[in-house]
Amino acid sequence: MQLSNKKWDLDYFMSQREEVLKAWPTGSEVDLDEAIAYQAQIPKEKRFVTKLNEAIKAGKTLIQPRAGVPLINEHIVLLNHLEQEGEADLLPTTIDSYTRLNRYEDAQRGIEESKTSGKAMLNGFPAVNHGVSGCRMVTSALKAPVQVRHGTPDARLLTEITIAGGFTSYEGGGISYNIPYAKNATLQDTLFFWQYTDRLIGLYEDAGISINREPFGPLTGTLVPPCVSNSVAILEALLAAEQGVKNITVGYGQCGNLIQDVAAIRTLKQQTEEYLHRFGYKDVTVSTVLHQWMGGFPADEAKAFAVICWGSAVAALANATKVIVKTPHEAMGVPTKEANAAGLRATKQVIMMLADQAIADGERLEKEMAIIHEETDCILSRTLELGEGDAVLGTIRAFEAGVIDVPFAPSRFNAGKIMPARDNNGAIRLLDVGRLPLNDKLVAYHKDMIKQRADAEHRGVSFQMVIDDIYAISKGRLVGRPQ
Amino acid sequence: MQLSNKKWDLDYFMSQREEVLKAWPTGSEVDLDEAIAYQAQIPKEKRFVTKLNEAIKAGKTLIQPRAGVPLINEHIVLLNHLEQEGEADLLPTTIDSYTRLNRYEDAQRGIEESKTSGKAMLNGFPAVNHGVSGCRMVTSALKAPVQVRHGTPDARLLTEITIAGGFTSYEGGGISYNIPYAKNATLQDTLFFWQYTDRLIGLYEDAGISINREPFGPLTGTLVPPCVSNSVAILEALLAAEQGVKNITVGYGQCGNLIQDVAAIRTLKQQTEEYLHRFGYKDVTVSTVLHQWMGGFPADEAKAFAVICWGSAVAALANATKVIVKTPHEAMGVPTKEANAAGLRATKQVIMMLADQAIADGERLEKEMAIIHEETDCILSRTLELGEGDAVLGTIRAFEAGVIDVPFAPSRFNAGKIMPARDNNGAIRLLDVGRLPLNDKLVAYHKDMIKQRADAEHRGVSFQMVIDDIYAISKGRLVGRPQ
Amino acid sequence: MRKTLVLGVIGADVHAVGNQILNYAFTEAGFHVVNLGVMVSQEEFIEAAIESAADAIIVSSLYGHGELDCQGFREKCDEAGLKGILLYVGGNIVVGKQPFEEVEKRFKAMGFDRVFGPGTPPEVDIACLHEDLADK
Amino acid sequence: MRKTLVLGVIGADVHAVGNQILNYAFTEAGFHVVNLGVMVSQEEFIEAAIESAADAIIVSSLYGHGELDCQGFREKCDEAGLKGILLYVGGNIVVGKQPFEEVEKRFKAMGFDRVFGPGTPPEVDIACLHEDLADK
Ligand code: B12
Ligand code: B12
Repeated sequence: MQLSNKKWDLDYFMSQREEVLKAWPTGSEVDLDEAIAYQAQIPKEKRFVTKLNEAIKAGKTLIQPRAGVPLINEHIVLLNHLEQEGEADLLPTTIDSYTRLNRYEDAQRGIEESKTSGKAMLNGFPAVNHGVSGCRMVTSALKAPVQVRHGTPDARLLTEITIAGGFTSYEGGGISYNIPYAKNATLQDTLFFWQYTDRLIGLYEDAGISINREPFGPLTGTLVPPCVSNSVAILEALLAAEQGVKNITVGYGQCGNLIQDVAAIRTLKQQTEEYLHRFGYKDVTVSTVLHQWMGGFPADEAKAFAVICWGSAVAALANATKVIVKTPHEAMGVPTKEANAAGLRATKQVIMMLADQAIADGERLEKEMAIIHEETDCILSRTLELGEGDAVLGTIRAFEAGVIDVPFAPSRFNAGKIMPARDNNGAIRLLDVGRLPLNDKLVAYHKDMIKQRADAEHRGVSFQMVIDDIYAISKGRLVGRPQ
Repeated sequence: MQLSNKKWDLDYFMSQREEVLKAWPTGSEVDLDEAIAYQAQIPKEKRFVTKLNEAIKAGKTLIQPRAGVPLINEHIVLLNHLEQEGEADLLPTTIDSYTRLNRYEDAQRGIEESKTSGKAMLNGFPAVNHGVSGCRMVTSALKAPVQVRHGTPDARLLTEITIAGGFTSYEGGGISYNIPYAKNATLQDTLFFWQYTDRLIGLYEDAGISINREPFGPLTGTLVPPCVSNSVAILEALLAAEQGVKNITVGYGQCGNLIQDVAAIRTLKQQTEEYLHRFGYKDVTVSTVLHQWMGGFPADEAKAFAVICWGSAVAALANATKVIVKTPHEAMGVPTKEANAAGLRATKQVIMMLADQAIADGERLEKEMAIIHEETDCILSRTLELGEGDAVLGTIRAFEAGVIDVPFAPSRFNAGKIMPARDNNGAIRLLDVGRLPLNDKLVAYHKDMIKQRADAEHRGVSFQMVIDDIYAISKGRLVGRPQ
Repeated sequence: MRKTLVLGVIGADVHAVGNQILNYAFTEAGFHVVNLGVMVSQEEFIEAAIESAADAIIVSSLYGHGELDCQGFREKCDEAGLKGILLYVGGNIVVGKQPFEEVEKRFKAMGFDRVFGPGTPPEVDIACLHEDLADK
Repeated sequence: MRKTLVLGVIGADVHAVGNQILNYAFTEAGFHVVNLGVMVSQEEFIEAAIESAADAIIVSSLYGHGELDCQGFREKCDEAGLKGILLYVGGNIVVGKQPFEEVEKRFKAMGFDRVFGPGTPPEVDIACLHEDLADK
């Protein structure tokens, strides 16, 4: 089949499916009809979509951690703790890195070594190895709905097993789980793999089971300009919608500048809805998620709390539907459950203190929104042009051409030509626009903003600025200025 | 001498001084000429005024803890720790409660029992008992400038000893260290006592030694409407300036609503300068301080960090000259030095991340500023009217008349007629305006804002709302809504 | 019969907010409250308890000097003829964050019937009062 | 003579930022850097070290699986004829926040010459390299 942004034929899907389920023995546990029946009996209040819709209606911001350990019982204890002691509204199951690369044998080794050593030897929950029944043990043990969070280029089997396993939300996408998470995976492959995932979710939708889907917003988490991450999120929303997904949470990783962050979340929601409508997907519900600072964290726990709390404030002021929470252990390693719960409680306190507040609107915010809107339109219209109207082809060609370009990405298929740095107010701008199709006015704007900062710091524009900015937050500041 | 807002005659001051220095044996250590000479040799960078002026110029926000323990060496170790591990820009010496009430014998008992028990038995540093030499041991041991922070109605001897002891800033005032800190002290007495303090600082100014003075902004720290605390701060600035004080930091305790807090700090600075100019004090430098949340804290340390960090964000966004920092132990008791330093580091991180940012201006902020400005003018013009143009007499009569009224104050001389509660956005409004001389438009505004909240909560306006709001932050929210 | 409580914040302590709330809560709960407010000496507590024939004395201390301020309180009560009167203490009664069990032990040794840690909500005190005063 | 380093992030690890910075910093410091980027297998490290006659192999691991990924690396080097080659490892090399001394011991037992904890700045690695490669 020629890859394009077209809803997969059911028969084609089913034929692919047979192969997918064979990749690991637990695949045989999946029976779609039984899985739909299982999902159908999950109470409404334990479904992601319900919680998100309630939050949108009430103008609330929900809080969600990241968490996953190798063994089932320990994982349940962990999530229980985050629900009880962390006051989490939504729960995750973070998948380990071997599973993300379909290395189920290595994952098995990790499970065994974790059992014998009594230490977690994997950085997440190997859901495929634990199978449908293992997943159901987890999802049924908790009050809050549970989402699969990972970073898997080929997540087909993982989707089958986890959705049959009672998860009601699923993170990822063919771009956002490739470019930041892989080195050699082609976009052709991953877009195809994720069409499968989305088509499967679409089948559940057809059966009346609404599963939330969430493109991974922050990408590499490191100085990603809002226009780049918003463009990717919107494209993935379009691709998911085409396969029948009806409930999408578009995401964004906090940049650090309040006005830019609020502007980014607002335009993200607006433009996602705009593009979905333009392409005829009129019955998709869009919510938003802000990820607390996704770059390098300070090692000191008090300072880490500060980064967490400021991210929470931004989420509340931007009125994001949910916020993904970091922990005071972030710089050190996978957090203990206590550290994870502490991050959640701090977040909850900030969110609640700001629940009834909004940022003062004003010119600066409007201007920032206009800029992100225009930049994103530049990128997306060129992308669609390259794809001759097809978003899938457009995406592939846009990455080839550097029209979409993610800074610091490990992927061979990412141009790596743009160079971001902060302006004098800490907003992320482009020191080098690479081949992003921004119009002259926008290019001049970026240049000017970076120059203003360089002047203020009495130094020339250089790569050293970028390095300084990468280290800045972990060294206790936003803008990496010379000391 | 008839009490009025007139600069004290030098001879009169000197005659009073003789008595004051006799109140406790350490008083005899103070020699004004020697003290001026001692102050004159303190390096510029160890002076409060220098640091504040630099911060104003650079648009920076400095951070300062509260801290004090009974014994000299332990106190030095504590402040050293806060400077090294807490990255404090400015240091405090918090005075114990017996000293604040001139109960130097009880303080002595506290010192002795602290020595024998090895536990701190006083809640601060008994500076009078330690005398000039003890104070100099402290102030000379540190890099940062050190301020006296207390809550002393009659602080005359304490001022003499600590300024001779090398402190370069002094908190308090005849209103702000009476109404929230005393039960039976008359304003006549405390205004008189603080004229003494300010006149003494004025003498140092005459000798070329600039000492910073800081009225205590937050008052009772509990739902104080900005117009009340701003009015008190402005009055105390006027009284201090008349006695020759030239460097004043006006303060404000965070209310919790971002827009109200930023508006309050901005109008505080504007109106303080306005009134100083109007009364002919043209050479006074005004800086501002925001106190992180001064009411009841959450017991959980992660949540306490959240309250601390949100206060830090507000200080940075309001561009306060400094911020007074709370600790994760706040709800429990006097903090360990480690907890104190952790609060500081979290604050520093937020301040630095927001250093180059400002709140988006806009209509809502302007409106809030206009309201506080108008309310404060109402209170101050009636106060001055009552005093027939004299700010001291006006203050006394205004408190008698309930024209100035501090909520939840312990003082018998405070009317206690106003009743504050939050509106639907968390801003502090008046459920009962008592006898505050607000104009009809303002009274209607408060009534309306409280009613909007009551309606949103489907309950009537009542004292229960106030109680709910008092507990709210410690229970994890800003507005105390029914569950 | 309505029970009478003497309420106050001991020593040089001016923390007025909790006191106002306790006053409100105890009154709402049906007690007769003699509220002495803040900065109350041991003598004032005892005098008020005698005058009002109180069933209990509720001492608050927030500012950290509670341990110094409460020394000898039970003995003074005994001397004044208030032998066996119910004595509660609560708030932030010592300096700093100390293990509650140790603090409780020290204050019980001083003769307090019940000792409450930081931030105890009024509901708890009221429940204890009902229990302790039931048989009196 | 300019020393040659082979640099890479081991295993299934895609954390690319630190690698790009180390590459830049080592090059600026005068080393010849063969940067293999992320997701590098033990075999790829060894192959590159042989080809470039490297003086040291600098292994990064950030994602937590470092302990599994590094097992047997020294033995493989020995087998491939890289006996005694300088082996560094650094980053977030184990899962979670563990006492560094224990982690260091485990990795040294695996044959690494130096082990670096989370967030070690490039200056430190460079200083160590100068020291360790001085006499070679
Ligand atoms: C950004 C980031 C990501 C991005 C990475 C984008 C990309 N492709 O580069 C994304 C979001 C994709 C990501 C994914 C994952 N991440 Co991640 N990530 C981070 C984060 C926040 C910052 C890393 C970074 O860029 N730092 C800035 C650079 C400059 O610093 P650095 O990487 O530490 O490198 C410096 C030093 O360590 C040192 N150094 C490095 N190597 C060596 C070697 C030697 C010999 C020496 C001397 C020094 C040295 O020098 C470098 C330059 O200064 C860290 C936490 C943190 N540090 O704050 C987590 C972190 C590394 N990630 C973690 C995890 C678990 C994951 C995931 C498995 C799960 C997840 N959370 O989604 C996946 C893994 C995917 C995979 N297969 O690898 C964990 C690792 C846990 C552990 N070891 O216990 C961390 C610590 C977060 C945490 N506390 O849970 N991550
Ligand atoms: C507001 C406040 C102030 C205001 C008080 C205004 C006023 N006049 O009321 C101001 C700013 C003036 C102030 C001054 C001082 N304060 Co103060 N203050 C606070 C704070 C932040 C909140 C207190 C409050 O109002 N809470 C809300 C009310 C509703 O709760 P509550 O007071 O705890 O009372 C409830 C319960 O404790 C309980 N309860 C109380 N008593 C009893 C008794 C019994 C028997 C029972 C069962 C229950 C019970 O019921 C009450 C109602 O729910 C607390 C810390 C905190 N809790 O977050 C510090 C705190 C009490 N203050 C403290 C200190 C040290 C001081 C000062 C000495 C120094 C300073 N920081 O400036 C001065 C003392 C002045 C003096 N002589 O008393 C310390 C005490 C330290 C300790 N015990 O180790 C605290 C704990 C802060 C800290 N961690 O350092 N303070």
